[in-house]
Amino acid sequence: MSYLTKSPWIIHYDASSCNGCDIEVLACLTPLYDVERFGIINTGNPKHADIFVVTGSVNEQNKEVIKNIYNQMPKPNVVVGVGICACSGGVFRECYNVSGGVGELIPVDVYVPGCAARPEQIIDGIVKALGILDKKYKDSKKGGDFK
Amino acid sequence: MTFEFFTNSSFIGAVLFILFAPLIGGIVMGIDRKITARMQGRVGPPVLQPIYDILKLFEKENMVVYESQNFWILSYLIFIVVTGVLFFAGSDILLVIFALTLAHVFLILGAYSTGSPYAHVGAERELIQLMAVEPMIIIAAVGLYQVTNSFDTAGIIQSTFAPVIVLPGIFLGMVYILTMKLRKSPFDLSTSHHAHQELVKGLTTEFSGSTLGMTEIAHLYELVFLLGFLFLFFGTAAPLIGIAVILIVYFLEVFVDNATSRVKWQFALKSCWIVTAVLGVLNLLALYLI
Amino acid sequence: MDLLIFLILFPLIAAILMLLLPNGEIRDAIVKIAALIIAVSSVYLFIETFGKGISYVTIGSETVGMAILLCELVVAIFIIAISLKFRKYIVAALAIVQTAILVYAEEFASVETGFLNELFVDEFSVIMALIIGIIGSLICVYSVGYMKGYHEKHADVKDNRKLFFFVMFLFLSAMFGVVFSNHIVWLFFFWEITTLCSFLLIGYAMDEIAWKNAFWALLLNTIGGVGFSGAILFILVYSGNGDFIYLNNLIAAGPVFAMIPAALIAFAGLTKSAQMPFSSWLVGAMVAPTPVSALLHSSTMVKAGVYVIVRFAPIFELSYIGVLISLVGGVTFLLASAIAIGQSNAKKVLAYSTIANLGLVVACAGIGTQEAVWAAILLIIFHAVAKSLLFLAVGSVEHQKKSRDIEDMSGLISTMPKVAVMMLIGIAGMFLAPFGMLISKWATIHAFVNALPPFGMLLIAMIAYGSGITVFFWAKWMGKLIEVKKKSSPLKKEATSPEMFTLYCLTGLTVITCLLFPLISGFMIEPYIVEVYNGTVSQLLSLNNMLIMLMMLVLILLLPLSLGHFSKGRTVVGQYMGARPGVSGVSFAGSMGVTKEVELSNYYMEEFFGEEKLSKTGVILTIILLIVFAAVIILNLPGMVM
Amino acid sequence: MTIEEQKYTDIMKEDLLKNVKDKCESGYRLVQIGCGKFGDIFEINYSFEKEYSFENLRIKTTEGEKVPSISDIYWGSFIYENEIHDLFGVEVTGINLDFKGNLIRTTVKAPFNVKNVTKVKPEKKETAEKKTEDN
Amino acid sequence: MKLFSMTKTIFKTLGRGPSTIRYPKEPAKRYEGTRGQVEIKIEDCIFCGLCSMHCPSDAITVDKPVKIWTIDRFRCISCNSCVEACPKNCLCLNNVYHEPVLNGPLTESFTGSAEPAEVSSEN
Amino acid sequence: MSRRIVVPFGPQHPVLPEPIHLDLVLEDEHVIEAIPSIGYVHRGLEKLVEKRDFKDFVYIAERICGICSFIHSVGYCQGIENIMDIEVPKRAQYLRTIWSEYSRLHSHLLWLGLFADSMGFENLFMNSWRIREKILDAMEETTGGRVIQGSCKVGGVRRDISDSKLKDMVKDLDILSSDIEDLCHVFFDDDTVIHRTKGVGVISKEAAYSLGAVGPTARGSGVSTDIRKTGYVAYADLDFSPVVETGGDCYARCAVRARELLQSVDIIKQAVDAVPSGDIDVKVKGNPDGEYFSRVEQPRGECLHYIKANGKKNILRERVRTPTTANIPALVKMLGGCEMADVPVIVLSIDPCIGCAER
Repeated sequence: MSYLTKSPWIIHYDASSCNGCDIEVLACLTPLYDVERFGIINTGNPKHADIFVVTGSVNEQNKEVIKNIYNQMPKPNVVVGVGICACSGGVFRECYNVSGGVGELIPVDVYVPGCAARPEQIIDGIVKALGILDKKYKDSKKGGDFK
Repeated sequence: MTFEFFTNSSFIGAVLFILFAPLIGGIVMGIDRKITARMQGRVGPPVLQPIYDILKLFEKENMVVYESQNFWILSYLIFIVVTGVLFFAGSDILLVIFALTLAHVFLILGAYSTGSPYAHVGAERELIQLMAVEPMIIIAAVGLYQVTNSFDTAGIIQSTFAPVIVLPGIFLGMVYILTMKLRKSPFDLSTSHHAHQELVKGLTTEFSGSTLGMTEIAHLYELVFLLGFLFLFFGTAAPLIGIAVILIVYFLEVFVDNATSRVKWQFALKSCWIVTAVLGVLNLLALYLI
Repeated sequence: MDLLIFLILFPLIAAILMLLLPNGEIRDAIVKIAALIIAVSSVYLFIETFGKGISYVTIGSETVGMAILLCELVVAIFIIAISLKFRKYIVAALAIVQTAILVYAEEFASVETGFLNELFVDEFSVIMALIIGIIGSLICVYSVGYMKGYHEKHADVKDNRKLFFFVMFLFLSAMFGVVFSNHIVWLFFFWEITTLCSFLLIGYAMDEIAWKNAFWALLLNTIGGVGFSGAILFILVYSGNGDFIYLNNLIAAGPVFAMIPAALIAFAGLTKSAQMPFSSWLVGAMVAPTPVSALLHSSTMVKAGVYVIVRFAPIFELSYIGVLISLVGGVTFLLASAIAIGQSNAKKVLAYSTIANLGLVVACAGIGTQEAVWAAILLIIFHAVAKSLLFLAVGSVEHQKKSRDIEDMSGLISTMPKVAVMMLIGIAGMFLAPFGMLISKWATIHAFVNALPPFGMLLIAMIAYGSGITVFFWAKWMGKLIEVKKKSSPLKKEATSPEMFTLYCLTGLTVITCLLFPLISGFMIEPYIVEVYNGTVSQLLSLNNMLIMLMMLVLILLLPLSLGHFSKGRTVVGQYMGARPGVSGVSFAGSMGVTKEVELSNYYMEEFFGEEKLSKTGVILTIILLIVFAAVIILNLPGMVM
Repeated sequence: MTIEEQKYTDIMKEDLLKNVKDKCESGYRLVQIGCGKFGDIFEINYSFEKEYSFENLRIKTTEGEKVPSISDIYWGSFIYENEIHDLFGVEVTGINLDFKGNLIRTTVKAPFNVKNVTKVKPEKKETAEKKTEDN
Repeated sequence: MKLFSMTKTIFKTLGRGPSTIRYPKEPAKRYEGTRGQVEIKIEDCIFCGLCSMHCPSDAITVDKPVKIWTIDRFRCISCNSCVEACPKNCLCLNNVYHEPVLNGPLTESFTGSAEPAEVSSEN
Repeated sequence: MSRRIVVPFGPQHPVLPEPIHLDLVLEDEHVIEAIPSIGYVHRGLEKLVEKRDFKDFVYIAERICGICSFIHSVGYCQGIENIMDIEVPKRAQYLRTIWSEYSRLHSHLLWLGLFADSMGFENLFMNSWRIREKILDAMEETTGGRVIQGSCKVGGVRRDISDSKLKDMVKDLDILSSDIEDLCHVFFDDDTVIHRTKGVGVISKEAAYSLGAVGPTARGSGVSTDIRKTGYVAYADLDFSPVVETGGDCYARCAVRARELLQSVDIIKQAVDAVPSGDIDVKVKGNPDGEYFSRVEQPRGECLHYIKANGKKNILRERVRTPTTANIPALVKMLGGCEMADVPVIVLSIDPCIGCAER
């Protein structure tokens, strides 16, 4: 196990969700769920983060923002899409300003469905992401490069 | 009490510091985080979490804005270690302080060199903090000299009675400063342990991977150094009381961290200087009356 | 010791030559040669006198004495005339008073003064001579390149380079005179010449603001001059002993007699070294071309002021007058540093930091203990080297960037890497650990701790706060230099070759003086102190600490090697911009659809460190101190006058 | 349970500023400005409230016509006026803080002015394509 | 004390101990009425398509001729609309949420026949 | 030479739970200019009325925002009901009231937490959210959803709460209110909190009124406006008066919300006492025809749903004017001349809900 799995720092961005999933992501940090048990810190700074938690769907305006955040995250990193909006655009999928789930823009490693996704679900999602993080790290060790 | 840099005892002190300070600092920080979590009604991370964090950072890709930023941070780390080494080897305390300032200037320059707005504001704030704490530390050093007649830490620590008895004001002032040095609320202006800060991560915004890891290690070294500095006020005359008081002080710092919001820089600067003047300078002047 | 006379006369000859030569390469070459000769001869002086202690030179000619007195009068008349012409009646009045006192003292002194040992040289003089000879002449070389560009850029300023170089060399001559004079009237003569030179150089641009500042400088310096002539009056008229007109005798006489003249001369020193409340002239003098600032107002001329105070330092040891002088210095140090925070004009920052550092020297000199004098001399050396480097570097940057504002130096490391690195070294020299100034500060703290209680602690408090403040304004400047928003290719030619040559030399000197400082301390300062304090000198800086500082310095010099390691294998990604879309470099998509660019400026915190408020406080505080100072002198007077 | 009374006053566009000024002077606060497109007509409601009495001024305008801004009277109206401009393409003249179409940036320009811009259900084909991509 | 008015709360919290649910070790907190996922008793389904019509996010597709009822879990907002619309009461909302998955889309199809519900998850 | 620092603040920024961006122009740390801009989360869901029939649109309406979710659905349903002249059963009205107040509790606690966090008071954040979880538990137990309740529908509510459960809820609230009081005490009295909030982002009563500020933002400036006073749902039967503070600064706005917590608890108690028995919904027949401005008081202030329909299944136009939109002009005014450190505090002090504002 790499140490990445022991101290995954997350960055959270609200793409264009209804806030429901956002506050649930935040709720994960608070006493009842306390993800710091797993060493998770919400850094809020892409350059420190290992896990990118996106809520909400992608539209023309935040496309660049999401890409910027993703590009500024040092490898290895994983992306967790939280909520059905991040998965597929959800209930707003047909709105004129929504272009769909996050997966269309950046590679998403874990999808957490739900509207709104519950904190336990999000924890599950992040735990799942840790495995991928570990794998990515090991691959990069083998490959000698972060891919 | 003259101090020889190349004696056995000072050499041992230095080596012990280099080897064990990160570990001790990490555990202290881990306990700190655990207590903080408990105060917030949470379980909190494992005690070794700070060490995991650092080890993780070295597993990450190193992402920079300009390559030169790593140079400044490496210098920062090295000079924090030099500070500690000088301190634990029993060297002149003023030199220790200057080395500490130098190290911090390197950190600040590292932040400046990235040209990022957040790091820039963080650097400015860190400078303000540096300016706020510097007087107290120098006064503390002079106070210790007045009591023990030695500028060498080796001499100070062997004082026949605990300096804190006649330097209560300076000790309290140092405790006040410590909050700022440890970047704890209410003085976590330039960068903060937790994210929700107006400056994102302030000073360290543009550092990632091993660069950030180096600043974290430096932070651990500094923590141990600062606690050591507080110990000087007790010295070998009252070591157990010293350790007990330091533990209490540290708990208090954690408590204060939890019981206050972040203040603005104006207040931080003003309050530090006033505390320095009232507790530090008056204590120094009072030494003549005794 | 004809060398002393040579050092005084040679620059004078060079100066006159300058008046005759037209602008052009011949003159430039001669400037360089003259500068070289001055530098070499000052080094030669050092070698010659090395380890010899104090030695005297007798000219013994009454004519020379009379000539000097006459010249003195000519200078006074010139000052009076030009003041009247510009309707600066106060300056004229002061000059008249000063001359009158001097003439009265000379004519009506009840004692005979011989002409013997008019010049002398000891380690302290040699140190000063080295500073003047090397740094001063380097600045002259720099001026060759600088002034050419200056006139290309300031078409409105009349090209008066003939006069410029004349005054520059005249100035060097006068400075040598100041540091070699043993006869106080001579000292005063050279002293007045430096005043005059500074007046001419500050007014070089000959526009309104230049004249205004020049006269302001003249005014404050003549106030000091009055004090100085008062000292001469006291020695000659009241002492009843003509021997005391010689510096060595006066100092040897000890505080009982020398206190009052020493205090009066120190007062003059305070004006010349731009201590509060007189500091404003130095700030105003920054209108002059940069080499002038470097020569007169950082490395040498103001050093004349502190030179005399440090000379008299043993007199002040553990006396209240000394404490008062120290406090004036301490207050100046603290407040001038604080004011520097609020400045963005590089030369103003340098000016205030000069005032502050001189304040520290004055504070040390006022304390007057062995350690304090040791610290003071160290401060003089390190300050001179680093500060002139900074001034000249700013001058070169000013030529390229058309601005002397620190904000405009943003990212200088990318556009003018060489100058920027040298500037960084200069700044580091001013406040960072293993570099010179910090060693001096260390010594200063050690010295203050043992000063007259409880004032020592007050001074400690001032230096404690002051050093925090110094860190702030220097570090933010350094930050500005290395803060690269967007990489750009460096300029091909950062400055003219004489400028670069000077900068290289001074950078080298900054580093070398730090590396050699144990030697400087051991072979030049300590012997002087032994001599002055008649006895053994205590261990001032333990060998261990020296070693540690040297190791730190070496470490700093080695660390840049790591840059090689860091320059590869890193992923380069732009700055964090709140993840704004459209990020390229440092521009970002702003509100209302406008693309904006990140601007980064330093903090100036004017609500805390406003220039006006703080200088007012400083002036009031120091005037109160000076009133007390005057009161102490007057109270002492009855007992002294025999 | 109380049902709020609905008061509308239809006014001419030219009288808008005068009427709004009256409202302002008699101490009403601006609740909202809302637009709707019904047929070819844009209906703009200016809602005001004073002591829980809720009133509306309504103007009608058509494509291409300009509507004066009331931001000189109610400083805060810029947010609604910019929104109307961005979503309906109604040109509002003289806004104090004119975002120039950058308050709400949309993929489709003036989406509410366009018929049926909500995306149609994704075609089966498209889904199939996506599937192959994902695999 | 006005400066540390948080003191009481802090010590209360310290005394009470953490209120954290140690989730993966402890089971998640659920209520009976928690809206989880839609479940179908496919054998009762008459493929009328009402649920599909009332689904606000078009998560449900009903293919009457081949008797396939499909739900896209990435679209379902667990609103209960379909359950209410169902004339045969063959739909219900359980209180278990769906596991996070590694790839999408996540559709589940149920074929109506004599056999028990066949669940197939396809990517 | 200017001494300006230009900082791009947001859209991604740790203190901002939602994307809004500000271009901050600073001198030292004084804000010279701050232009807010939104537009990152615009979805255009108002347009979805063309796709969804008026009954299903309630699911969209409550997803305008995950925090104010329930009250949005109340506002929407109320609009439709009033157009169609549907008499909603009394019990349903009371349940709506209770859930509305629960939403307010949860929203205010959430906000108090975020507000504390914006000034670096982590412990207060954690404690606020710890209490909030209890509110959410009650919500989840009664409605089935933690944040998106989904229990309001055109014609009534979809779930009933048993009387015994109502009693339990009141009991829980009693325990909770002592915790809440402790919490409020910190917001009211703590020196460091006062240092960060008093005199920060001041907006006068007149300015707040003329800028059209709503909710706690207006009430913090002394404007006594509370749409609940119009007596929608069951508020007409309940006794309460708007919480008004006169400071006009962040402290006042914070105090309004803190005091509203206790007020909400009180309203819930009153409502539970008065809740009548009976049906919880009526059958809705036909389609709406007409228009209505439906106003409800959200935690953030007055929210307006304008509905226009022409007798078809799909309504013509649904316009939502959310409180955040109304408060943005006030925010622009507040930001001028503050300190950089105040920016997050001020931005949060209007309780921005960008998801709402942009729909």
